[in-house]
Amino acid sequence: MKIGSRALLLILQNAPYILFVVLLVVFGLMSDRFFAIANFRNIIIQAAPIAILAIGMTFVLLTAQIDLSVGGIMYLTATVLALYMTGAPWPVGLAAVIFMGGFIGALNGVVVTRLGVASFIVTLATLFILRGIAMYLSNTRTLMFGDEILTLNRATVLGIPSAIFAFLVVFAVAWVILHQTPFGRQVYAVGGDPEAARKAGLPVARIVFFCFVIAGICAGVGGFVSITQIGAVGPKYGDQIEFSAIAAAVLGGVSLFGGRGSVAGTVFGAILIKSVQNGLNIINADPYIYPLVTAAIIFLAVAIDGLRTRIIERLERRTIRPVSVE
Amino acid sequence: MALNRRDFTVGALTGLAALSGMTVAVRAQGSKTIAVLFDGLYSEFWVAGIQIIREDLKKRGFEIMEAISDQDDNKQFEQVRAAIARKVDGIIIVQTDSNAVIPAIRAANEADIPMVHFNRPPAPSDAFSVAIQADNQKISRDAVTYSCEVAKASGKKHKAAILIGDLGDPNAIQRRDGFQEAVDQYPDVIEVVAKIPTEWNADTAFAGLTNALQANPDISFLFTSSDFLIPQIQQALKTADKWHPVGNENHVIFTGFDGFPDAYALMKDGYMDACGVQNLFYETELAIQAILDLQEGKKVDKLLLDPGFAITQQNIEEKKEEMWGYVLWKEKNPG
Amino acid sequence: MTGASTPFLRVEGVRKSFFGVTVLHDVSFAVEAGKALGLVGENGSGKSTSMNILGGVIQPEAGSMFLGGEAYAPADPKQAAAAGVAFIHQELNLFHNLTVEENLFVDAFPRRGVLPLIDRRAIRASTEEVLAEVDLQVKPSTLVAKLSQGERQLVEIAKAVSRNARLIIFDEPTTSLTRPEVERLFAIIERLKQRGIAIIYISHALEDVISVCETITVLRDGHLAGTAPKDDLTLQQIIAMMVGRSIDTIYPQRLRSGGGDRIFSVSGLSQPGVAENVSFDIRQGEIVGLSGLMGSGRSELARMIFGLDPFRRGVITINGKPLNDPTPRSAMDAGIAFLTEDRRGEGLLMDFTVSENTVLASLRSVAGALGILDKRAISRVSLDMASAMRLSTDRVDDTQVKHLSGGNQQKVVIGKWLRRQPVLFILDEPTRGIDVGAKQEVYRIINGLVERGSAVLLISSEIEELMGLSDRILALSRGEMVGSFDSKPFDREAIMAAAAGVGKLEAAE
Amino acid sequence: MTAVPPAHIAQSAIPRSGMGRLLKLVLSEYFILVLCLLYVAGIYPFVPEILTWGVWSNILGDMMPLLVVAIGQTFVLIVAGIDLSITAIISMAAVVGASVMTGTGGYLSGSAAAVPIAILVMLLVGVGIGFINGMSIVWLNMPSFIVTLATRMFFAGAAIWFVTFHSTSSSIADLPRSFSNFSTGSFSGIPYTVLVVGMIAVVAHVFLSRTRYGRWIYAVGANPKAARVSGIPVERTIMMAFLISGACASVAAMIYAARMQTGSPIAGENILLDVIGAVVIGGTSLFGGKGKIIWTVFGVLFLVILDTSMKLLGASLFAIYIIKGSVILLAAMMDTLRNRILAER
Repeated sequence: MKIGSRALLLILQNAPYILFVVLLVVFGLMSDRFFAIANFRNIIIQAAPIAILAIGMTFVLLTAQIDLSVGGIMYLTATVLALYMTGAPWPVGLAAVIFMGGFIGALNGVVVTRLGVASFIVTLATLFILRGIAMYLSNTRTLMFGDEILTLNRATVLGIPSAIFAFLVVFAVAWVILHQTPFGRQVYAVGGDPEAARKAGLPVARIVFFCFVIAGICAGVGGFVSITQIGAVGPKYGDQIEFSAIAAAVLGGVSLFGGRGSVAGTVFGAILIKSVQNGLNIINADPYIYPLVTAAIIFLAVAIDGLRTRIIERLERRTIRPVSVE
Repeated sequence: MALNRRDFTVGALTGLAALSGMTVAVRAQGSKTIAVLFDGLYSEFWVAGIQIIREDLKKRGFEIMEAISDQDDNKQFEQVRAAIARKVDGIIIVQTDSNAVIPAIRAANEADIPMVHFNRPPAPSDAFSVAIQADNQKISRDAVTYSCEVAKASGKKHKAAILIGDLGDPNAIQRRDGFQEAVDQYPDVIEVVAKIPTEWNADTAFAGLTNALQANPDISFLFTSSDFLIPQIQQALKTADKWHPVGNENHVIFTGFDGFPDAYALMKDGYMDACGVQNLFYETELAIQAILDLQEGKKVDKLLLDPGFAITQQNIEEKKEEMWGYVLWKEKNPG
Repeated sequence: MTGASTPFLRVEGVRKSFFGVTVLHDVSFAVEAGKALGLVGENGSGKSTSMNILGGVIQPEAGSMFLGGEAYAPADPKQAAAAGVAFIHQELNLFHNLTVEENLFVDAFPRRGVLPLIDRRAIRASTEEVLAEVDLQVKPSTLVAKLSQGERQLVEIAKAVSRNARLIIFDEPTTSLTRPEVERLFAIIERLKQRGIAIIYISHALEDVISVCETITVLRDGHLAGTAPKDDLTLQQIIAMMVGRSIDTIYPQRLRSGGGDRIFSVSGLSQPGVAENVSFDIRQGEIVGLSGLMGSGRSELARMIFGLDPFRRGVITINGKPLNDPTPRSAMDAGIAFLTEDRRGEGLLMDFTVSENTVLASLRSVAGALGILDKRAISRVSLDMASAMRLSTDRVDDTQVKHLSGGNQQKVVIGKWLRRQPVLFILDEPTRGIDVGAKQEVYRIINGLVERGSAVLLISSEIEELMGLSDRILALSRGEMVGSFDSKPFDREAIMAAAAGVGKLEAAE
Repeated sequence: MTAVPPAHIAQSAIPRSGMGRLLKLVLSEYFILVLCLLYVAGIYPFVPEILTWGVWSNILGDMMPLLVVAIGQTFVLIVAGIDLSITAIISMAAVVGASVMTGTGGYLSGSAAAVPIAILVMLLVGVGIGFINGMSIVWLNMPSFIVTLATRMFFAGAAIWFVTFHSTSSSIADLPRSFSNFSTGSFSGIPYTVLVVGMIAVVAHVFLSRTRYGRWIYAVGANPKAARVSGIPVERTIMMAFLISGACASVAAMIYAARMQTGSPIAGENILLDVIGAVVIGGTSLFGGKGKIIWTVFGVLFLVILDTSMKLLGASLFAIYIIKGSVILLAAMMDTLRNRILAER
């Protein structure tokens, strides 16, 4: 019995990956175009903005907080870029977006950590404020970007498409921060057990604050990568994207209760979501079933995760005496 | 701690007062007011539309009460009731759903306030209002039919893709149906291989088109349900090395809809073959005239039709002056 | 090593009071480097206050402390840690989602030069070193979540060692360890002593204290009851010093004792890893004490009976009827009440009022048609409860229980269950963390309860309490019933030995 | 430091005896109600219509759908959950109900039983989705945020798809007159919707504050472990909250459908912020265990007054976004502060 549940656990632990493989096979069987290398490159390019956003979200989720304002940050920073920095070279634009995103993230962080207001409601409110400001600035128009931004999409770095390159850089930086710096490990500590973190003398508020800053920066950068692809920013830009980012993180094994998950998982989650969309496009599926399939897959993955934690809890229930193997 | 509390309370109250101040707009007394209720300003068409209406009404000495419903019919119903409570003298409305607007019309009828639908007609009912309509289905059918002829003339078979708008938006549905009617006439020439849902979302559109081009690299016929997706289409086609003007053998036969300035520029440069154009100037003028006539108690037809037209590579020179996008384009690119 | 004349830590005449009540009266003790001091005393005797003072959590009103010859007055826990004082608490302070090495350095990672990067090689090396010192053979990169309880404790000790702790205070370190783990721990402590580290060892398990420590200090009611080398003390003497008075005076006499019908029984209760073939029964009007170290499965047994934890096999019978697959509701309907050991976490809704808590387990009795609650009835029964329990407040409708003292909170929990007139009342550590006066009141209430015919299963870490109240005492060790003692006066040593898992055979006849 | 509140607020309502009483007011549960009055007084010079009967009957009418959803959400928040799927429940219930009773091709087109059965079906849709939510949370151990996010995506999409089988346009119209009467008709001067939602509010209030099931809900939200030990069926209680939320959302769907005389798959798509905002403004905690129906009523009232005044002013969409966001943020900050002060006392 015990061995059985261990095996089950192993399956459940890798369930998102199994799910991914199953999906690949299904789409592959339905269209031979799906398995082309170029298509996987497509998927990753398309997943890049959402993956970058979700990486930032991962930091916030790891500390058991949530950031619903990322779509607003993305919209506002891109709008400012389109309105006031059309002539600037792209590195300047990117720097501006990073700065603005970080600044807005810092505002979220201050309200959450200093005033102690629940991050859910803070970021829900700032989401609307930010979208409102962006609409005000743009007068709700769709703004176009010039060639400076548009050509970036087709540019490559070391033979890698720029979107993938940007995404790899963000991923690598986030991975190093989370796994190789004191701050990153403390993020896990704070999320895993805030009370113990406080007792250990960790600066809990400061750590949470910086996670919001990082989420803001990632939202800015994700938005930037996105505009190189779509070349315009309008009132629907980044709408509801916070939910996709959270879904990507959760699909990749990040817990909404903090302390568990990794950026690698998150990236996987983002790619999974985009693969579904890509696969449905490729097999020319009925447009109406897109949200249904996506929702079902998110639901399934999270249900499996719930089952998994339940089994882990059962296996790790404190034992007093040796368990005889039956 | 005590000081903090007090500071905070004072700060909060001050902030609240400041907020209530923000909503304040100066209101002149005595003039007539027209409510202009749009459901969103998601594309240049609507932005240009509301601006033309706004300026025209101001010129005529009206005051304007503007509201955007953000595609929420219930909210728009509430906005209509607020307008009625403010005793406006007329309502120009763009609803989201043709059925859901009927109670709003009834409410306006009861309050004896004339109501005009700009660009989207309501579903048939016993309530009275005047609708200005562009025939989306016909216009898109005409434009796509031209493109189909082009395709036929090429002597080759073409694989086609359509970018569909939000499935909850009747305009999107009508344009899709117009497209379908047109291509159905050319079963030997056109095979529709990709119906790409965009949810009126640029990002989704870009990804969808890229994926469709991946699945069917030989797509050579494209229709977009709105010109506002042009930047994304351009990006996707460029990436797939399919962005070439008419005459190039890799040219994708491209049909647009709306008649944006961008669309004119593309037609001028030969990237777009045809575009279904709504006559925005004509529609705004019809709308304002209808409101004025109704106020004076004149009889106005329930439906005022903007026939619209398809602008094509063939007729571009003779028709461009009627294309609102061209006029805006000309303002931006004088000379 | 330093000579006996210069102790490493010296505490002199420390006094502390809360809200005008002095909880520590001029307490003094000392530890030498490389030696261990056992600190024993009942709950509320002042052990934890002393430790909080040592750890800088609170500051004394009078007295002085010296560490390594210098004056020592930590203003906060950080200063205490910096001075080389480390605590190994019962509740370990580890992050389960981090690795062993990360836990050792979580608040002060060594960096690679000026870069904000963790010097993995450095922490790996020093972690391996300290792990070897505490004899823990796991990889430094192992997640703490994957370690056993005993291994986690060794990680905590390794952490203290890696911080160059000079004084390590162990607070009930063996409660959740298996016996081999305990032996291993003692070996480590021995090794720490050899390194010249001073140890303070706090435990209820007196045998452990005797085997680990050179000197033993006994506290009682905030006073120093005595200090002596362990060789000069017998177990009995220590206990006598701890209790300081005869049991009879604390534990009120009951008019009627035991001997009704057999009203409750458990037979063959088993759950892998938790309990093995546990059987016992309780009579009407009887108090059965359940003795065992913490981690022996006492609480788990109670939770299984009450339907909070699952069990694989076994039959529970109450009032002659079997209780199959119990849930808290079905157990309650059968007449079982359960006072949990975690009063704040499971016993009460801390933000809610006294009356809201009082009726929480018996809402049906104050509800009319459609489940509508009778507010006046709620106030009335809560007031009745308050006066029966001699609660400190009668403003039951608007006093939140979090504003009550521990003793009064416990009375609310008991009162809440008494409203159901339980057939069997399971009391898990009913007097933990409450003062002596409140304890006596709780004892009085328990006696009243059995006099009215209820049966009681009493779980307690305090053997004196068990002996003073119970008609019969059962000993549990590692999930097995290892002894039953039914003759008063009880043989304390035999009970303790049984509970400690030694002399199992002799005790279990 | 001297406190100088903005002039028009200071003069109109705050007693002169100073900070003590102000603090007491801030701490009282009627604070939001007072804020409503202050706001109306402040906005009056700019929109005098705000004090007309017509506007107030609009405010009352506009409150009803929002209020009924917010009541459901209050239950869910008190058990420390969250229900993001309410908007999808509204859409789904509206289109399914409409498909039953519509005059053009409805399942029961023309039948006398059409309306009652449609109402029943709408309730079933709400309760059914609520059941899926509750089941996933209780049995599958999933966090409510992600469960309801997934069901929201799913049923929002499903509602749009559903319409394509029943209508050539994007919504289902031609609902029976007897159904749309629900939004237009009234009983001795009180509109049916106000009557129904008012009754739901009273029942919900009594249920929460006066019945033992209400106590279950609070106890489970405050401390599920302690609730379980006290014999409260924790799983059933959580399930109950989500069922109630689903049922309330389907009542909102009825109001919307009757009001618009249309079953629209995008009905109520945008009200999530309003609903959660209103409940939180009222003072219900996102962390469970705390909340009242009356607070939610105040919160909804405040948001609708704010909304109405902005409509009357013709404020643009971005102004509405900014102001609403700011007000919700401020309210949440004030609530946090209020709790901190209360905890210190």
